[in-house]
Amino acid sequence: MEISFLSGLALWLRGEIYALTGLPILSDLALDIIGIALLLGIISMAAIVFTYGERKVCAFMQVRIGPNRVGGRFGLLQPVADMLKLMSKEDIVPEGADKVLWALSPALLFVPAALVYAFFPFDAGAVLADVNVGVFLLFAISGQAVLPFLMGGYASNNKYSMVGGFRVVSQMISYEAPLLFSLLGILMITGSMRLEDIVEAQSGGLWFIFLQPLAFVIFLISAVAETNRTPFDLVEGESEIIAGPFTEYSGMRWALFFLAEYANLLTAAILATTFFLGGYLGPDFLPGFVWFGIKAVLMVFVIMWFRWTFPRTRVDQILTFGWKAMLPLSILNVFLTGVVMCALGLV
Amino acid sequence: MKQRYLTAEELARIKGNFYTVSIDEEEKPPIYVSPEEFIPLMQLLKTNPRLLFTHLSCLTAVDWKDTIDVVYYLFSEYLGAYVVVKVKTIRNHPEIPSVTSVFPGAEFEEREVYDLMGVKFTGHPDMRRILMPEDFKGHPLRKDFKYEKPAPPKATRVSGEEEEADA
Amino acid sequence: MKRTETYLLNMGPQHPSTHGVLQVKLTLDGERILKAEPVLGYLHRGIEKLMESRTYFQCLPYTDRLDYISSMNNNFGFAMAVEELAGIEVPRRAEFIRVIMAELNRINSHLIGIGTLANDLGASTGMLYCFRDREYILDIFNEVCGARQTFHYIRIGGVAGDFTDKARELTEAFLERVPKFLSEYDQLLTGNEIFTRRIIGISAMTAKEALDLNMTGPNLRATGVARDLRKLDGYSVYGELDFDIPVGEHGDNWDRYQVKMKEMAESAKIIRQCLDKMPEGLIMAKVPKMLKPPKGEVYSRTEGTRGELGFYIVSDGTTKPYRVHIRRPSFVNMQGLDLMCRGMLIGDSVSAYSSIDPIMGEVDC
Amino acid sequence: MELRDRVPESLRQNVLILKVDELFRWAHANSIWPLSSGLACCAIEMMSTATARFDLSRFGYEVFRPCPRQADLLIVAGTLTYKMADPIVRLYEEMPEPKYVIAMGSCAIAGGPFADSYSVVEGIDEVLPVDVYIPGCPPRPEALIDGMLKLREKIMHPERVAAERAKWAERKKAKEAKA
Repeated sequence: MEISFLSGLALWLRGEIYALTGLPILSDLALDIIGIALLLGIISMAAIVFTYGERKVCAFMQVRIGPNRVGGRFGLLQPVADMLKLMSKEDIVPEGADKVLWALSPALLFVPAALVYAFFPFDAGAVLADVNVGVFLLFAISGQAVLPFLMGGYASNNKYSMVGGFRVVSQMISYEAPLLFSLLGILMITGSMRLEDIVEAQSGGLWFIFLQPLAFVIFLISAVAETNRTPFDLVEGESEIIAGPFTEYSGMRWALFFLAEYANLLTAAILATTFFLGGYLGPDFLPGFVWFGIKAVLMVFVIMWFRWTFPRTRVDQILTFGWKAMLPLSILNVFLTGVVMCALGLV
Repeated sequence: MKQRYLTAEELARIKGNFYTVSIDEEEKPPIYVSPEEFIPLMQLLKTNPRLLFTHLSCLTAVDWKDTIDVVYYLFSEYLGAYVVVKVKTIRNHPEIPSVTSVFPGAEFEEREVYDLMGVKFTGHPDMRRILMPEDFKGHPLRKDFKYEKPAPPKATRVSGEEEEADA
Repeated sequence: MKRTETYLLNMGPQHPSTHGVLQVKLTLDGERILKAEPVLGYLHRGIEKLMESRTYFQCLPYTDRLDYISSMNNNFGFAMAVEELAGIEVPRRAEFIRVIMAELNRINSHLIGIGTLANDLGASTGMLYCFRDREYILDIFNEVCGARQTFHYIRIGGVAGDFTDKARELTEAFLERVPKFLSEYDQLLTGNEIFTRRIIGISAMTAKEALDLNMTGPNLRATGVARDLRKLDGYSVYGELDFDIPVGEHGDNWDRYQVKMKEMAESAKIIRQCLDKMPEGLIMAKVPKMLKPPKGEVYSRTEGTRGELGFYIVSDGTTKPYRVHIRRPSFVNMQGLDLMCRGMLIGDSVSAYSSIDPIMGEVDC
Repeated sequence: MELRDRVPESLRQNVLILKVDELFRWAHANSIWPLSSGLACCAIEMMSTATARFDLSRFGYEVFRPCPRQADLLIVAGTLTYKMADPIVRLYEEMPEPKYVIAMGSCAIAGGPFADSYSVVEGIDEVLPVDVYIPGCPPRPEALIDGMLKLREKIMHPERVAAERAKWAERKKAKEAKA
């Protein structure tokens, strides 16, 4: 396997630590800890960068300027100020709330959102947890995200939260199915559930977006629905149910929801990059993880673009669309992939 | 732009077999009617194919210190004219039948008149205050309305008060 | 045992989509609305009572604060009522200026109506676009009277200041913008599949229901009844102007939206004609400093932006009105809310609020 | 000697020494999220302030939160009636500390043209502690931006806030004593 910049760095670090301590377990452990720290860093940085990006993109779409006073002429410190402020706000626990569930909800939401980052191949060989059922595990973990929403909605003792909780359950469960089915075609072609294999299968410029355009569209729509962003942001549809399950949360607890939302947004973008846009593959003049970053940020921009252009759908429309259009189409896609593969004699 | 009102002669024809209807000789002659015959008159005005006063333009009440007049302005697109109907009520105990059975759209306006002027409309589906709080005393638009403003509620979880108390 | 229960959801008085301080008590079965009961009065300031202790000239600024986004139309209505009561002839030039201002304000108000509808459906960019274009109208108002809101420009007997050349220039520039921004909204909203699906067939009402509920304005016209007081009464100089009354068909949110869009184009047409026909001359009639209208009463109505705006004034021959009653179109139209929300989902209720377009200052008075 | 002075001359440009308090104060001052609650006419101008021409987002204040739990600032934009006083007090109490109040427009300051009405509270400072008053009927968007920048000044210098609060409490006491 060719050695990329990131995996080379990891190898070198491992060697150095081994030379220093002489214990292979310790070097593995140290490397894992470094990796986890890096990922958590990436996630929280992503939240900060994307809030800034979101505000600038929104301003650009709405013929405005956007933040430009706090921290230089581009307002670069604006998200830092926001985060610091949220950290130091008062933490209010509503009187009628189910306190245990209420406190657990934001933490539990953040865990699966962060955990899935372990499986992403940021570069050739640069995967924190290289498992051969990566895709399977990925969706098993991210599927857990439904529960904390319902917990938060239920525990808040607020009707808006409760309605938001109901909505999120029905919506996320409905779109999990088409999301997975849209990827089945790719899994059939590559014959592997390891994410790096899927990326490698796209080398030579034949990205799966060209082989599976229908799947890409289904995936993108389902992913937007899974991350609860416009046009599917019913969960926290501001004008309808205030802030959905998060209505009663303040300060840092709310910031955790916020963090998880942007972590999920980046997850969706990274998944699209990995499955359809060739992951870290790209011309040689830039290292792989830079290509990966560029593609992911581009996908994030596309999803933000949706948000500031489209209105919100209604709760029955979203479910009808999910079950009656997305799911049959994704199954059709699997079927077509199978037929073509048979015809070409690949099976 | 002057609006056309039904003239006294035209009104006299409507009067027909209503006993309590009286018509003032004015530029815009209003029909005065007693509460008993009020609903049949409104029914006639709305449904008579020669009149068709289907649009209730304005419903209000005026406090004349001895009586309270409830005023109805009806408009007929067919005739292109208004007719003014007035019902005098006793000031101490103002009560007239509700017109909602003829004009369902009068519901909110009757509630408003009840709220601000204190005229009770019998037969109204939901006779409650609409603008003022439920526990409000008195009817503000009456001429003898006197009111002492209560102390407004005060915020208790006020920012910075604890530190002040400490200091 | 399977058992379902309805529950009550209080929307407002502080809710992002209730446009001010409207409170709606929704009885819900899951997400479906069984009953919607508006609770009014959170902005009841007692304007009718206050007017009894003010002179006629002092009453005028209060009308600004009734329906605060179409102040010009309110000024117009009140000034017309007092003029009819006191028998004041308004100079012709002033009439044209009044019509221009009223129609500009109508566009302004419809822009906010459409913008908030878009915002409530989650398309906040649409609202930002509407507010951007609204600023050009405010520039014109700023030029003629120096205010952005609560203008107090149309006075009893005429208007406060002349329609300057600069104002004419701004108005002409704005008229050129109108078709441009209307087609822009068509691209952003009207042609958007999600937007149309959210409002077509939602909160429909028949013409009979609307007439029974005394509804007026765009809400009535959307059901297919072509009743517009500007045509019907032909007050001021509207009788000499050529314009159409856009009507809808099904009375749903889509028709209300379309009626508003088309009315903006019609208003632009009216302004164009007024600019061409406006004569030179006085802008203010001779009005006594102490205005004492003769004893009597008057009910004068105009087509406000939300429907029939009527002023009922009783004079007892003094400088202050004995009784003022304002027939507020938003207030009467609010009766339709229950009908419009019944059987819909929570998400539709917000579009019903914004398509009925109530301004709480007017509803609560 | 202050810590600040111990930094070598050549590094002064790149090293920032400050108390954590000051850092948080800076954060609070620069990230004021208003509650999107409008009462009357002024609310329209409040909305205008966030739109293209005036663009409140330049200062980072455009994040209008619909829920009081996540808001820092209550802009009371419009006439406060007795019926609305309870809800507004509740909204204020639902907001997490530190929280601020702006009285926008003459109605919120002293009842404005409706002061002698039977249903209008004469100024929201009867009900809530106010940080910044913005006069006007309604104030222009520029005035609101200026008011928010004044609030920023106030947060950066809390000693002024404390002094004002003390004055407010005194005035209340005097008023109560009179009544």
